[in-house]
Amino acid sequence: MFEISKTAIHPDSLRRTLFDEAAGAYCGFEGWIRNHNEGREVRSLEYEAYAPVAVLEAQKIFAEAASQWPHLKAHCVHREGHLEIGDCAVWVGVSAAHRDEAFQACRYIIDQVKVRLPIWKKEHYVDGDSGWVNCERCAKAG
Amino acid sequence: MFEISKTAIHPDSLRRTLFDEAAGAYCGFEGWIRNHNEGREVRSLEYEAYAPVAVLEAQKIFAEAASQWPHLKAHCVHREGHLEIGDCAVWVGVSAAHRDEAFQACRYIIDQVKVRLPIWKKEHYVDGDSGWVNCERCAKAG
Amino acid sequence: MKQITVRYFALFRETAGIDQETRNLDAVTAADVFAATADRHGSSEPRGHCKVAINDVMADWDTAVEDGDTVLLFPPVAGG
Amino acid sequence: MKQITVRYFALFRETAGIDQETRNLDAVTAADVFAATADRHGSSEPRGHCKVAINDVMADWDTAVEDGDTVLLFPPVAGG
Repeated sequence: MFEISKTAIHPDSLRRTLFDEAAGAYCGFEGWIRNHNEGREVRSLEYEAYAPVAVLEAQKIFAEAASQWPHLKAHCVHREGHLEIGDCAVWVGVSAAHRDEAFQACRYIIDQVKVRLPIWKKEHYVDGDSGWVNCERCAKAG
Repeated sequence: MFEISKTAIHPDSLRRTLFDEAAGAYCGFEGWIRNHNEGREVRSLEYEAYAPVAVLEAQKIFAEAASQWPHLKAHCVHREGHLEIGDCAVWVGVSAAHRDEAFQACRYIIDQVKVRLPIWKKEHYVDGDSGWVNCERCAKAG
Repeated sequence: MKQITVRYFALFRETAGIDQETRNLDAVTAADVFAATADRHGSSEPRGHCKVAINDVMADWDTAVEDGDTVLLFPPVAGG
Repeated sequence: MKQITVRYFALFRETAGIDQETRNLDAVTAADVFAATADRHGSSEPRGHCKVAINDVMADWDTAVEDGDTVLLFPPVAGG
């Protein structure tokens, strides 16, 4: 399941939703706002998301993960709005029978979420400037 | 840092110790007691650990991770004693600048912890039987 | 001509100065809509950088647009 | 002969019925200690399955043992 949240993400209560008596492994990923990006000092950040399309695209990503690694439980929450250094911008949690599938599915989901969902971030720099950040794959494409 | 704990593991408060303004990624792994192993129904579990050697060996594992992925923060806690289905047996948390190193280091640490530390588990089965579990690598070797 | 509602997001919205508008466009594909609204979003080359959705469903740049469609123009995404 | 304190863990402790004992052994290496105490721990082949520590430091099976050493015999580990 995927959701866009306007309020702080609480990984501990979210991971409880993935408890399963048959699950032996849990892998969680969190993206935190760090104080630097591409050589510039970051003060804070603004996330914009278009939820109707983001939710549909996330459902496709989860279906892809489920077809590769059956029997896993997965969940992802992404923030929108204003975030400060240290805030959690995105959380992905996966529980599965064994650790190999938990790690792989968690990694797959965050990698796809980052490049496919209509979510944008604007960085506010310490020097007063600001700018929209291009995603990694787009930056490579030129 | 590594520790053996006689009481419940609380991942949420543990992960706070890894907060770092320069860290953009956190990867956490938890091993949960599941209700089955190698085709048998498990009721509960007993972990035995020999802490003096486990702590020394874990320090080596953390040093190996730090030499491969500099600038990361990592922490691991392993339970000893009696555990029930759903209990957290081991937690590994890693924070780093980027997600690639966080995932890789977390995976490296749990993989090594499982095969190198003097920790044993005795499973109590639903049918009343019980038995010590051999580690994965040992089982393959033998 | 087709009546198309065009929605601008993030950088495109800031550049356009508006969230959305309805225009009569001589457009066959989503790429045509992108080109015809360059005066608003200010970008010349969508492929490999930008994404598009039609009526809230992700689409390709060569997907056909119909009269009455809402076309969503997404600048390079940066989730996570 | 060397006076060696041998400690048994997990399955070995259960099989031996004791935590530890001090014995006079004709042993050059850790593997010799393992073989000489098979009557206690009940296992015949340590390599690839079991681990050994000497005086709380992980060792190899061909590490030499000295008079007064404490040798820790670890059955196959299963952390996590």
